[in-house]
Amino acid sequence: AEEEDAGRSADDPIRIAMVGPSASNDLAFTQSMVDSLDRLGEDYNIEVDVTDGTFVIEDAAVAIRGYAEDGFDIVLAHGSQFGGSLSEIAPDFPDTVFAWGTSRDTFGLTNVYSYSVQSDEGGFINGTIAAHMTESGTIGVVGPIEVGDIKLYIDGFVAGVKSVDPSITVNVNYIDSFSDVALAAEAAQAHVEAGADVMTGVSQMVVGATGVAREHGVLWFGSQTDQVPLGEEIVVASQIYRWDFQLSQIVEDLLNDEVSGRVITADFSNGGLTMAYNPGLPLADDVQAAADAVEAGLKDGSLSTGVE
Amino acid sequence: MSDFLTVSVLLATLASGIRLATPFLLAALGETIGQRSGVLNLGVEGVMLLGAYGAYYATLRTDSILFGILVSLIVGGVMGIVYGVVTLALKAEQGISGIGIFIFGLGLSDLLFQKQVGTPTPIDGLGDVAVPLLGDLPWVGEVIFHQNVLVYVAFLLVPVLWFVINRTPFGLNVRAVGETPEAADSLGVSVDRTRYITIFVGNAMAGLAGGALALELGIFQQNLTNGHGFIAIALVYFGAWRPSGVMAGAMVFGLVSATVLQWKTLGIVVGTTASIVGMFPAVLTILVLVLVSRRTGQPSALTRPFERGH
Amino acid sequence: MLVVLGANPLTGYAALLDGAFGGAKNLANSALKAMPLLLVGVGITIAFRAGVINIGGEGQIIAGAILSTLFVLGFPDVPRFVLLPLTFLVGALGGAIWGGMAGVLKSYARVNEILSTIMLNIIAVQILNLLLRGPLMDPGEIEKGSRIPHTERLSGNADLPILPGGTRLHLGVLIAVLMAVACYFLLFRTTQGLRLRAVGHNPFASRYAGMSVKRNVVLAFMYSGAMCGMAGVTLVFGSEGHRLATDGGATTFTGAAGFNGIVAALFGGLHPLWTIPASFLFGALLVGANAMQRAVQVPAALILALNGLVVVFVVGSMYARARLARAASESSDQDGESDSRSPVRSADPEPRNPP
Amino acid sequence: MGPTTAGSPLLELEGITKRFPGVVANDRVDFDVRPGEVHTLLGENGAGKSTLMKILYGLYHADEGEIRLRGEPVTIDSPSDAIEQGIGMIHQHFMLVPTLTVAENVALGLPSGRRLLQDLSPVQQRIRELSEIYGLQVDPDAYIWQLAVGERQRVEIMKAIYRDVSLLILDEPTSVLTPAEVDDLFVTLRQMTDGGRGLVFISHKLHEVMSLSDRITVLRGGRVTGRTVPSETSREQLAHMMVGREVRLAPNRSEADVADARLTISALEVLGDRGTPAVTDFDLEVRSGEVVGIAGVSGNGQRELAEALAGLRPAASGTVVMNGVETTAKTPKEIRRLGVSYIPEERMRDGAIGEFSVAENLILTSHDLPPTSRRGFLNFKQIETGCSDLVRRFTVKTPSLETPTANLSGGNIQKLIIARELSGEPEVLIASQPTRGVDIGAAEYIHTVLMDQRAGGIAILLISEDLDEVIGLSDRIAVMFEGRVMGILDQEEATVQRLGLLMAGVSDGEAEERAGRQPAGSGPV
Ligand SMILES: Nc1ncnc2c1ncn2[C@@H]1O[C@H](COP(=O)(O)OP(=O)(O)OP(=O)(O)O)[C@@H](O)[C@H]1O
Ligand SMILES: Nc1ncnc2c1ncn2[C@@H]1O[C@H](COP(=O)(O)OP(=O)(O)OP(=O)(O)O)[C@@H](O)[C@H]1O
Ligand SMILES: [Mg+2]
Ligand SMILES: [Mg+2]
Repeated sequence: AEEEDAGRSADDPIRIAMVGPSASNDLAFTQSMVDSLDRLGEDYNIEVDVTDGTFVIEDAAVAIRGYAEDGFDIVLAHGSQFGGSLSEIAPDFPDTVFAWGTSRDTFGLTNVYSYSVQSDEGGFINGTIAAHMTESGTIGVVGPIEVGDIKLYIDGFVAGVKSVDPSITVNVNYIDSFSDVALAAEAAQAHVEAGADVMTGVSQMVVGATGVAREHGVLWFGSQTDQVPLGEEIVVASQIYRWDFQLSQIVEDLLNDEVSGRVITADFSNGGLTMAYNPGLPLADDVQAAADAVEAGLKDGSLSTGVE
Repeated sequence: MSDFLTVSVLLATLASGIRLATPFLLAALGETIGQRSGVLNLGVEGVMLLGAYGAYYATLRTDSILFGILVSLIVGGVMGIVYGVVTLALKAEQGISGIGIFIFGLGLSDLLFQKQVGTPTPIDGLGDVAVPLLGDLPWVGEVIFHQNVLVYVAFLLVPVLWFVINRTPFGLNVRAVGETPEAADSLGVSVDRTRYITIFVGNAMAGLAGGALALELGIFQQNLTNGHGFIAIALVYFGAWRPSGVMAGAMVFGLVSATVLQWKTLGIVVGTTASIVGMFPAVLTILVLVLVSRRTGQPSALTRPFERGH
Repeated sequence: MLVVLGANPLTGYAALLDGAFGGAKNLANSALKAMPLLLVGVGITIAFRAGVINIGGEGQIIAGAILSTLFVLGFPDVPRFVLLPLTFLVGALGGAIWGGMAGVLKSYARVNEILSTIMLNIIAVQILNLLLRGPLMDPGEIEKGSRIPHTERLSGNADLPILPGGTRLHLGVLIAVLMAVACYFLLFRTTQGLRLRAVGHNPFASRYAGMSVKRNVVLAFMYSGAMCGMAGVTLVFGSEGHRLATDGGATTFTGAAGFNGIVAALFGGLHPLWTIPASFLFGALLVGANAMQRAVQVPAALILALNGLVVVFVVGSMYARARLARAASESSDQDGESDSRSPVRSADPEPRNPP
Repeated sequence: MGPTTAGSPLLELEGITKRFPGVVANDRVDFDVRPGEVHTLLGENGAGKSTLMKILYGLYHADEGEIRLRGEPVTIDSPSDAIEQGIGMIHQHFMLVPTLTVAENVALGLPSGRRLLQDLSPVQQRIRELSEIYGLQVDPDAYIWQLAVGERQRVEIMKAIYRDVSLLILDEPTSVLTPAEVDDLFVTLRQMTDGGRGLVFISHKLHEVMSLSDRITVLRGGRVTGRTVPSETSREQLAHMMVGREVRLAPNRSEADVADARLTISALEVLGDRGTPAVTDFDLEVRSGEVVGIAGVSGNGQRELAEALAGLRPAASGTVVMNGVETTAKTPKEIRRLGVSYIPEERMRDGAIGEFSVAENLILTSHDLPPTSRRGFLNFKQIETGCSDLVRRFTVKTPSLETPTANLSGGNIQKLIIARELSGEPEVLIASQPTRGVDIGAAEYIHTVLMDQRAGGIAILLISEDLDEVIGLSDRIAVMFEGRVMGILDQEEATVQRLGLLMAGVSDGEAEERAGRQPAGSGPV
């Protein structure tokens, strides 16, 4: 059936299209996928087309359908909010491979992959380190909206902190926006005033919070991409989403003509998630050791974050 | 958490409120002077965004905050000239062209940011400065009189603007032009020149308001202002076109936002209640507009283009 | 502008034209994009003609979408030919209520409608987010724990039927055009329309003639809101996802149609019929811009910036046009009593050439 | 009144031409003013008087012609140029900022003594001095909105005197004044000419023109059609010069054929915009076939009275019965349905919609009644025939029924409104200032129509500041002062003098006491 597959020969590049909700360089969710596609290109002969900034779901849907009609091999609907549209579009294009996330739902379709991340694991590691580094005993979390991988990360983070010292206060503040930088800054300010000397946060709005953190010398933990650019002097560690882990599996399926929709979850044990430490802010040896121990435990299954 | 009523939390909220009120105040004062001369500028939000981007980008490239502030003023002023030409020379409907300026500012600031900067790169924002003497007060001084310099500028502009409007010949012209432009014109006061100046100054202040926001946050991003500009316009109505009233309104909004954030941080409001709290400023604005609808002080010529001989 | 941004303008414009007009598929996409703009634009036109400025399209779209969604969630099994018209009615009602609030505030509490509609937009967005994160959230999402803020897939009986022709065009497009024609009749052929226009041009004379200005202002907002509410219906029931969704931010699902509709209305010279081609052109511009974005990697924000310029330019040029028109027409004794009205409001009711 | 001053003219306008789209407002007009004289410009509506003066004041640009001041050619591009040249202008409408004080209004546009600081005390001082010298009572600290119309007019004069103008233009300054105030104004104006200033005076009131002018120039259709001096002409002759034909200054009145009461106002109280009573304790009855005039200086509650009768303004207390129905709680529409019609005072504001076509304005009050409307839709065929008929019957001069009403002349707009208001065959007509600002020819026609309606049995309440009109048309005249009826006179006993005193708030009794002490020469001709 390889020959029938839209006439693509082995030499032709695999055409991958991606639709992302925010800017390709947002230092967060969308950028993590763009970076991953770059890494994927090192191993496979691919051609990539990106439509970013489609925060309006219907615009994304039109782009998704457009890519499918244009004959792309793989269409990535990078955003859990796109699932509703994808479930309606995918059945119309049985020969196109769709992937979306973060999610664990393929709508029972064989041409739909969904990808998710066990982001509570990185949260747990970050939380463990944070618990060791706080002196005030108060930690602040600036979250956007309480959904999906974000909620997982923050819950994991809180669990990580509590695993070290249950008496540490973790103030969690969901500001209800992925993008409101000003609100994020003010939330961070409130955390600082509540005594926080360590903070974390997710999504593109955190740039507001990291500004406040820098001003007050508050340490920062990131997720999704390496957030060192937001403050070399405060960013301690970041959990990194390596979507190329999931992407490469989908590409392999395609190349081997074994496409069958399934859920692919990235975690530390399969290498879909990794930690990045700021070389400019090396951890104390004992703290690094504790972090490494947690990572190892998560990898070999001897440790669980306890987050649902 | 039970400690949300402690003195330190209240003071922190107050300080936060003052800080949050600053961009509102700067923009609303700028809008006030424009409206006193009879020009409604609904594009404040767009001008704020351009000012914010200008300040951010200039500071990013030169590392000079002062230069950033200057750029935000200039960017605002240039938009003022544009708006002046559109509404004064072309006599465009002010309500709609203001919305056009808003959309333009929203798009252009985002476009420039994506093209020129891309990845959000933080800059060193405005540091806090203690007011001599007052800053040394125990408790209060620590919290309230340690603010960035634009906060002081904004609050100082309140009496300055009052003085200019009520005690200078230029202010007399502004009041006359906003009320009865024909009368001012018949006495040789140039209606257009007066309005060009107020629009220029008003927009420069809107630009500065955006700059204050960007420099306080040390960052720029798409739609940074997120509705500040529109609330600033409502504040002019709230304040009955008087600087002191506008200041009171800005403080109310600053404090409400600060309190909401404080409550969220302390976990007093969670989840979906947050949406209810999120609509609070808008509901408050409408209530305020209902209460001040006596319109005392609204310049009679507001939104009315002036054409000699008509 | 493209050159400044370092992109090849020819490639860019070629992509834009092709993306907007190249082939049935792209034309259909343009028409689909134009559909809510047309409905909103017609709504805005009614308000303008009645002398009020409705910036509240966004909120009214959302109100219409919410109410119609609630309705379909409540009565999913009603047969399609009954459910569809009722859904539109309910959506129109939702928009009318939301718009009517601005009208009531203006008429009975003298609240500036520009400000109240902007605030009502914010409130509508928050209510939408509240509902989608709370009671209206897809039970499936809650079960899976992913908690995406959207409803379940709405009843297939309320799907807007796809028109024959092999494109994505659906009934909503036809309804939008129909509404534009209906509003033309409303404004220029009915007694109610005469009252709306009378109040818009001269509330004093209208009062003297026995019309209730307050009532007509409220009505204008309700008609205007009803159109926007119907735009909300088309956006929900004609969407790919067939559900009500939000991104959690201020843009929700509307794609700023509430604002872009104003541009379309101005583009159409505030005449319901001219708003039809104007919205189509504008929809095509938006669709083509997405294609251009892909072809030469220019941020979509460019379109927003251009939109702003278009608004400013169109409004600005109205004065010039009004002047030309005045110069052309035989003008005699104005008795020094004609006051200077804003050019937009004194736009003449006859069709004019689209720019 | 001295003879015309010899010597070189202060001002010379030569060959001034000004075209507006479709009209030549001024056609090669020559005009001059000598120091110390009052030169009157006379002409029907739209003759180009205001235009000529606006050119002189820099508000318009002349297309052709030359302006010379004291023999020197000058260009005047803006009011500031005019002010610099020592020209002042009192406009047809007040040019005052209501929210500012008198002193601020006077100081507006003048350089401040303390440069960047506004110092009003020298201004206030000087205003007091000038008040003294010219007998102009104004309080420098009062806000304009607090002032009555007469006082506002004094502020306008004060602005000119303060700037020490050598040439003052007065465009219909008397239209809002009581006869007594007019007398006072003329005293002040004479004082100004005695100081060597030149005055241009514009008025539609021929007796004023006769009493104040040194010279008179008549404009018609933008052209100078006559020059004369008061001693060599009469009011009738002036009217003829203005209109170009014989004009009947007094309308023909038949014997009144009065029947039952159609409009009864009892103990009516109405609040003004500021919440203070504008109409108090007002009683009046108008019967079928009768015209009752309400004389008074504007601002004495006439507007509020008319609005209350129309249902546009709530009555604070009292009753109004129209056609047997109590109407104080009724809406404007309900009142109209009782057979009541209005000719509103401000024609472009309240009477017609400028942007609407002639036809649309003609159906404005009946658009939702059959046969104009059919089940909510407009019946265009019926509208076409009905409106053509009205336009013909009331001789409304319009290019077509589709013409925007704003393009019509003032007199024709007024005819249009009257056509509409009478088309419903009302039983009560409330006419406010039906001929204000309307030229003599159109006014004559309107008067005839009103008299016809009276003969047809309508009850007419005529509110007018034009005493000649009130006396000429009314069967009975009520004088309104500060919201009350100062007195009601029968037509035969009404004279300008008696009415004028009542209008000034002097009751008949007081008036007789004063009769002997009237200042000489102040009585209208
Ligand atoms: N010496 C003076 N010089 C100039 N203007 C004066 C002077 N004295 C009074 N005024 C006028 O009086 C008014 C000042 O009133 P007031 O001090 O109540 O200000 P305001 O307009 O109420 O402003 P706000 O209440 O916002 O402070 C102004 O109109 C001002 O121009
Ligand atoms: N701005 C304008 N645009 C077009 N036409 C104008 C304008 N101003 C005046 N006109 C026309 O010029 C002519 C002269 O008008 P003007 O106002 O000078 O008359 P007037 O003699 O002052 O009349 P009135 O007695 O009513 O004051 C009229 O036909 C008028 O319609
Ligand atoms: Mg005060
Ligand atoms: Mg005139």
